[in-house]
Amino acid sequence: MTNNLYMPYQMKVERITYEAPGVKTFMLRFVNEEDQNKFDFRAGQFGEYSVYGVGESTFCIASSPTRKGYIECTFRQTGKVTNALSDCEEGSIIGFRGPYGNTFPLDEWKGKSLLFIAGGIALPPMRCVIWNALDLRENFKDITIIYGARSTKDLVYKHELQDWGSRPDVKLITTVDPGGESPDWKGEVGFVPTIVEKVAPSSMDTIAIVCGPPVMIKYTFPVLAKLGFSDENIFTTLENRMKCGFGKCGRCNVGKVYVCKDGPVFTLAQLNKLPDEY
Amino acid sequence: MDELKKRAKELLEAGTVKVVIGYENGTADKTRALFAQEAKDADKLIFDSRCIMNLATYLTKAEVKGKGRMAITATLPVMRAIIQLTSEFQVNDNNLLVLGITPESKMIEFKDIEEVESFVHKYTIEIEAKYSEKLEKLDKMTPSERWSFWIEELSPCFKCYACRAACPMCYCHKCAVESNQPQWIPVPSHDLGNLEWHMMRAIHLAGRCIDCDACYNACPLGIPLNLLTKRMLIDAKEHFGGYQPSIKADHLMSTYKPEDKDNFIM
Amino acid sequence: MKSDRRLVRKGSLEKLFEVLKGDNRQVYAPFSRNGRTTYRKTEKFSDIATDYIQTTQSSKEVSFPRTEKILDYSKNEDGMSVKGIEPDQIPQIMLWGIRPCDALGIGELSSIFNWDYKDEIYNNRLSKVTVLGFSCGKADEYCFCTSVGGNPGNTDGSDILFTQLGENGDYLAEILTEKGEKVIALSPELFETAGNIEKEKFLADVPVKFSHKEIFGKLEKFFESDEWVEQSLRCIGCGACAYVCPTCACFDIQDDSHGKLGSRVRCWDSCGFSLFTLHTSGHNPRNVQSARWRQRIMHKFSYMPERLSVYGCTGCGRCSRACPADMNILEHLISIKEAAL
Amino acid sequence: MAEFEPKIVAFVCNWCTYAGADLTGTSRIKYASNVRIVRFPCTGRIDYMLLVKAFDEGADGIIVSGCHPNDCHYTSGNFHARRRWIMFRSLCDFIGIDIKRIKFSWVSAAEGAKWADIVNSTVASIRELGPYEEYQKVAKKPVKEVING
Repeated sequence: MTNNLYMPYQMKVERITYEAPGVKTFMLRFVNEEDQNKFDFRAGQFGEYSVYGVGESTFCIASSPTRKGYIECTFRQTGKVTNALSDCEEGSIIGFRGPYGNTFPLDEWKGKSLLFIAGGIALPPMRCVIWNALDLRENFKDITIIYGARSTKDLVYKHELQDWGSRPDVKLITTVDPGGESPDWKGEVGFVPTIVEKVAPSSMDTIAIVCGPPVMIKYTFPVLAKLGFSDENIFTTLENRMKCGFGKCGRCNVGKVYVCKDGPVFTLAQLNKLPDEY
Repeated sequence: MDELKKRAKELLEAGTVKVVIGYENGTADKTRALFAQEAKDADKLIFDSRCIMNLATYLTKAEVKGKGRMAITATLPVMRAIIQLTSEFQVNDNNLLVLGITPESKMIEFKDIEEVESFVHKYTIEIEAKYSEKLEKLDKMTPSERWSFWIEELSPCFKCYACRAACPMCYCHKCAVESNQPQWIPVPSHDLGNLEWHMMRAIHLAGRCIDCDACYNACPLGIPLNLLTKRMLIDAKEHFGGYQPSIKADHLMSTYKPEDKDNFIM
Repeated sequence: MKSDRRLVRKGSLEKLFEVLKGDNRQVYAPFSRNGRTTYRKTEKFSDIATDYIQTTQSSKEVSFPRTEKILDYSKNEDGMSVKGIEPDQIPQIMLWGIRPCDALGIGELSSIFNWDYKDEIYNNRLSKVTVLGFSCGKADEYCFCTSVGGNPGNTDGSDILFTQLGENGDYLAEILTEKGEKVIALSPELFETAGNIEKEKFLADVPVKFSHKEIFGKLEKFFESDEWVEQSLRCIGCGACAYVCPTCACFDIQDDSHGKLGSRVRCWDSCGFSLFTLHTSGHNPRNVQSARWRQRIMHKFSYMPERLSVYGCTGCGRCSRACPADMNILEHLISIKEAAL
Repeated sequence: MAEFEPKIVAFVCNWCTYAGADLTGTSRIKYASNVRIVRFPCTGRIDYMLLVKAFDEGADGIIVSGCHPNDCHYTSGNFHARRRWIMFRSLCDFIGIDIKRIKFSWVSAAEGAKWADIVNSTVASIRELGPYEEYQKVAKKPVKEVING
């Protein structure tokens, strides 16, 4: 069929990076060059990754759209499909369909400062935007990244954190939950909302992008409000359960919204209008 | 059933229970579950021969349990289910008052679960004649004929799981059919998926099914899936000397006798 | 297109059925078994069930099967070969004997599959279906098509609509589309010219129970109501309502594997199941039955009208008839209409 | 056409039958190579669904084997298993699964010769029954095109 929405691109797992216990990053290349040439995406979008015979699983595209020719995804081994993905080796063929969903409006953010706040395994959706912004560094003023995880070993993208930390044009603050620090840990110790409060980034002309577990998000929003961020300037991505990715299967429906179509990127102002079903 | 209404009203007024689970008139000529939470609701309570849904299925439902202490209108199958659920630690009998309905349609209020049990034990579970006939007919078929019969009968099944939802014994929060590591049973509804689902359900009910036909009554497509559980019931009787739900006795399938049948083992 | 009206003799129906069967076409018609009526491929006219107000199961399976292959894969030495299903694998279907509410449901279902991305698998199947509707001469207490934009003689969605002119009477055939005309062309002699027939007096009387404003307007402000909890206490959380519904479209995607071969399939799912929205993390956005029941009603009567400009309900009453716990959707809608805010 | 070679899956317990099968080998007793052995800690661990899955995946016959009564490493695992087999056999028979294709046996660690006999006799009887096409027809035709019912 010419237009089978469910037909994945065949992707070759080119490189596997071990990020943290149970967390891996796959660098995927299109098996067919044609597919690669017509493929295009924007920061914030996601896809359905599949292992044939096992099933499909939804996660964001973790690489930046400015880096052409490949995509990356980072996942934690938790369910049936992520377990099977985890068993894949370099050279394995997996399926990918996408990109789906809306995007972070980077064009509208031109000339502003960006504040990224992420927790745990939620850095991947943000990594895409971070690299996208860094590759277009001249478009933005200050870039601040606050990233926390349960413990030092749970921090993902360790090399990139080093890279960002050493860049003069990025302010990186990493933190781990109390008790999660190693003896040589040089970053902060404390929960993300507390650290945000401590760092107190300016809300002046700044967009905050928040991604993390529900409880982190819940306690971070009020801190941002206190710092003077308006609901329209706070962005997050929702991670509802999805199957199709294009607004049919009904799973990610929250109120009038399909997270897969109208999201996954929402401003806090938009979230406030949704029923609490995400 | 004025007696039932009166008692339910008293219980609710006195605050002895927070909810009385019973039957009310439903749509068309159907009856359905009523959750009386105020004395005035008790007027809607009814009982007659149309009241066949097994209300015990609600005893494990979080939203109902959460209301507080419950009273339940219990026919014999409901009482059996309560005994079985109690023995499986799914029902807290301190939290439950049983308003029994005898086969003669008389109400008896039971003091405690032991009383319910001794009442239940006055009656053995008998397979109705119309079902024994069907079972006999199937027994006379060759295995291949039975295979075709079941593949055909199960083919309309679209896996809505109404059988499971209506069954008081199916209370697992996550059913084996939903566990996917490993994927025991194919999720889609097709011949294999349907067959394995119904086999699995039947075997998980072996020695637990109290023969209330709730699964069959619930099936929107009228699949005679209670024949499977009835077969299990008959076999339990034949091989292990019968089955009667009991609070204290060992569960049929989690115990054994050294002298269990051995003649099929090489 | 202005409908062409013809008369079909009662005795000619069987002849028409025989004509339809031929030539790479399958006829799907109501079939009774175990006291329930479902649609299935029918070879004999005498197998068609006639004694039903509404079939137990809807006919949505002609375009949205319960289990449907979306691709085949095979692992081999060179890697992986993956093939989608081809349109020519889809048969031509003559859908015989559906009620106007079901025919109306086709449009509602289609709007879900086409509101944004166009689902070609669905559209391909539907393009091969010819809908032969039969008006309702009888209705029961579950029917409420007139409250959601339908009526017992509604022509929307049918290619030909037959209306029986009284019990044992002949049929008025309204030819509504090109597909319908193609059916006539198969056997024009069966379609006689019709005089001035007033079909309305042969139709069932289905009183209007609520208006759009009374439900849609109300639901907008009704999300937090306690009514949902009360209504859903009885619900046992099965998927019977969704699976018999002509417009419920929720689905799951699963892989069916046998060694190195397998298929990816799309199969029905229901928002009423407790695991439907469960995240792998264990978080469940709709973790109680009342939230799931609310989703069902809100989706059909609030979200769909707003997003897709159609209801997700045709008033066929099947969900209520099929419900093992007697959750009656009409009754619940009326109590929503009457509830204080 | 090549002669039909039955595919047999054997579910055996670790302590008796697996050791017995080992003994068959070390005793250099030859037996049919049609069997694929799956080792379990105990027959009590062998879920019904595993047997059904074996048929799904193309087995023509199944052997389930463990310690003799009273010999169970865990005291009573085999007694529990036996009770379940009784019910499972009966259900299979009722559904129309050919129970001649499922063999149950007790084989101790010392019964290397018995294991060879059991495999050989099972292979012979399954060979006679032929491939389990009836089951395969259902298992391999998973997706019904369009509607059924």
